[in-house]
Amino acid sequence: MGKLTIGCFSSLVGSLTLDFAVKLAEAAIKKGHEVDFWLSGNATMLAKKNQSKFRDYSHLAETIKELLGTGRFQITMCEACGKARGIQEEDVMEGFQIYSMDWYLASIYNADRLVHIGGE
Amino acid sequence: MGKLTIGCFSSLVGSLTLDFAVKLAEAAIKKGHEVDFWLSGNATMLAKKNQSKFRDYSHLAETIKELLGTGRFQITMCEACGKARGIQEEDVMEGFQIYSMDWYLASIYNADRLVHIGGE
Amino acid sequence: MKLAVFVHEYREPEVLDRLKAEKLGIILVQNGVYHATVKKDGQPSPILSRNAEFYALSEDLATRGFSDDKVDPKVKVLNYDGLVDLIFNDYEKILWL
Amino acid sequence: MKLAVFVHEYREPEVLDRLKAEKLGIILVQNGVYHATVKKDGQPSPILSRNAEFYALSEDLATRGFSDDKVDPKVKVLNYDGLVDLIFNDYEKILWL
Amino acid sequence: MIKRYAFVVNKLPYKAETTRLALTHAIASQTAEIHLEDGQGVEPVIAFIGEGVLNCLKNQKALDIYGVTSQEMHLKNALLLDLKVLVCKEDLERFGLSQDDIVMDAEELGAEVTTQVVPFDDIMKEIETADQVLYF
Amino acid sequence: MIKRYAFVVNKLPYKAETTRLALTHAIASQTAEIHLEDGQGVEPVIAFIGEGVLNCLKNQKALDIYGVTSQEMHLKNALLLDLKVLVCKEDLERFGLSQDDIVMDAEELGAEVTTQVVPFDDIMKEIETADQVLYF
Repeated sequence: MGKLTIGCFSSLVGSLTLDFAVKLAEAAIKKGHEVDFWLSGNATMLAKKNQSKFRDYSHLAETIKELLGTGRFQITMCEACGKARGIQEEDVMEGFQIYSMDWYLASIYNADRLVHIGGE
Repeated sequence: MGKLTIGCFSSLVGSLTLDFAVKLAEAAIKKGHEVDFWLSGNATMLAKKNQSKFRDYSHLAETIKELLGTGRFQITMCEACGKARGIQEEDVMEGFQIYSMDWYLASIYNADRLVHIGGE
Repeated sequence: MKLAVFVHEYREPEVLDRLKAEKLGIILVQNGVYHATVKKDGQPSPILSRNAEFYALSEDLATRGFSDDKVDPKVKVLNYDGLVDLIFNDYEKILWL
Repeated sequence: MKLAVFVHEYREPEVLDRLKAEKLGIILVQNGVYHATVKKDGQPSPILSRNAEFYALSEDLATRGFSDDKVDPKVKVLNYDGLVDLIFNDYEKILWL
Repeated sequence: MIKRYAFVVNKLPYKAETTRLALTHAIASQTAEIHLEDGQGVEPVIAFIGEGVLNCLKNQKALDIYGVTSQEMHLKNALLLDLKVLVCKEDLERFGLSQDDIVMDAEELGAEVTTQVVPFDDIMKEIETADQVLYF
Repeated sequence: MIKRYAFVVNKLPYKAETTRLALTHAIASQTAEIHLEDGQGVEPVIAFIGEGVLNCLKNQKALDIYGVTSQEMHLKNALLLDLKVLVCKEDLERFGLSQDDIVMDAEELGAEVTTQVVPFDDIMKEIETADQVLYF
């Protein structure tokens, strides 16, 4: 089993890019891999708590919760990217970590595979 | 003097599209026009309160506040688009209105000009 | 119809081939300003050979490192202030392509 | 180098002309799946004439209304599960273009 | 007075939500009156052009897979509400598609109007004559 | 062990913030050690290719106009921190640009390294030999 790091950058919530990244993480976790997930740019919106579930918008909070429950999944929001968007510590969903960009670089260090989604 | 309605859809915060739309509004207000501003999709992020001001990220909260002070500027967040992103009523900056999509269509009704930024 | 279109990308929107207007204005903003300033393989952007009025936003030129003298002579440079007047006085409908 | 690239748009990334790899995989996801399914002016997408292995994500095909039998025979259809195996077993480096 | 708005959809679906918002906003015209004065109203026309015609394909499984309403469902909803839906004939042909491939009606929901496949010139006329144009 | 990461920038600046994040993340490699074990470290190389070379132009006024740090400033910062910065020669030429047009040094800040204009093949080699590639 390996370690996959996924970085999602400047992704649109509302596009299906975050959905893609979360589904990829889910599939990897189910196969027994370990996944680190980095949120930068607009992808930090995924960390915002109290997202309402509507059928016209994608909703990933529950899947993330399940993934966190496996103990093989870490998800971290870029601190500055979040704060610039008003996503302060108290706005963040339970289980999300908040770090500077260096966390991502360190996560990559021993990742077997990296899927870096650097923009669209 | 006329009325300009600006709709910003699925715009990236972090792109300069919201900045463009706000600067256009500012210039129109300075010339004595009236401006209605509609936030849909990811542009609803502009409504989030407590956005930290960093030089690496654009910061529009103060300009919006000034524009609201003129009395000739209205800004409205799409309710569903906001809530889906976790931007609930208590998360919204002072002075922003929250309505359904029909507000935008009604604003356009008597707008002299419409700048509709329907995505990028 | 007096139609103004915003071009915000350094790529030509296909729909430009089909839009019909009595007067057509092409307003280059954001990464659209590269059409006005950069030659690719020695050639100016094909968009400039269209039958239209061209404008470029000075703030977006300066942001990207271009002074006004780098702008193709076909293109009128205006600022946000001028853009508001253009929208209200010279065109009726505006599309963000 | 065994290199896999994600193509997520219905437009061919220019950089594909220049990337060199001992083994190149092109994974069509999101709006990239139109390359595998839609003919424009009767022609299949030029991307399919490249010297590469092609894959398309079945979930993104189905989302857009395409059943697997609409997919060009050059393209192998896989799901998220298969994608994870592909990434871990068949390629070393992965770029999202 | 009823004003006519043209919602022109030129972008592909799903990558971003912009084409979805086009449809939900067009549908919201049904309730715009609550913000307007007596006798005022809004009548939308939705037109798909360019790659945008690919929003109209049948059998979209977005809800099953990603949990979001498909463009197909939004389109059927629009027809159910008697909205005028146009699809560019030349662009359909360009992609090798026929009326069999796209959502032409929502009979199963009881809709009475159908999608109209029309030449681009007709859509251009809508753009010219509409009171407002919203381009997605 | 020091691992080498290639940050490859292919996109235009400002429209989205992705190319800005490329530079800020590359610069963050300086502090990655706090999350790593003794003896482990990260060495970035930044390469601009395609339209991405337009990130390197001089005289960007983003801070004056939009209140955001320009790519020029980030680039100078990277040079100040001794990061390796490569710009594709063929792509510069394609856009009719020379070394005079782009940020080649940050002498005024006391930087000792300079930007290197190199053939694409050299950048391809960096991509091949890097431990990880981050493509923006």
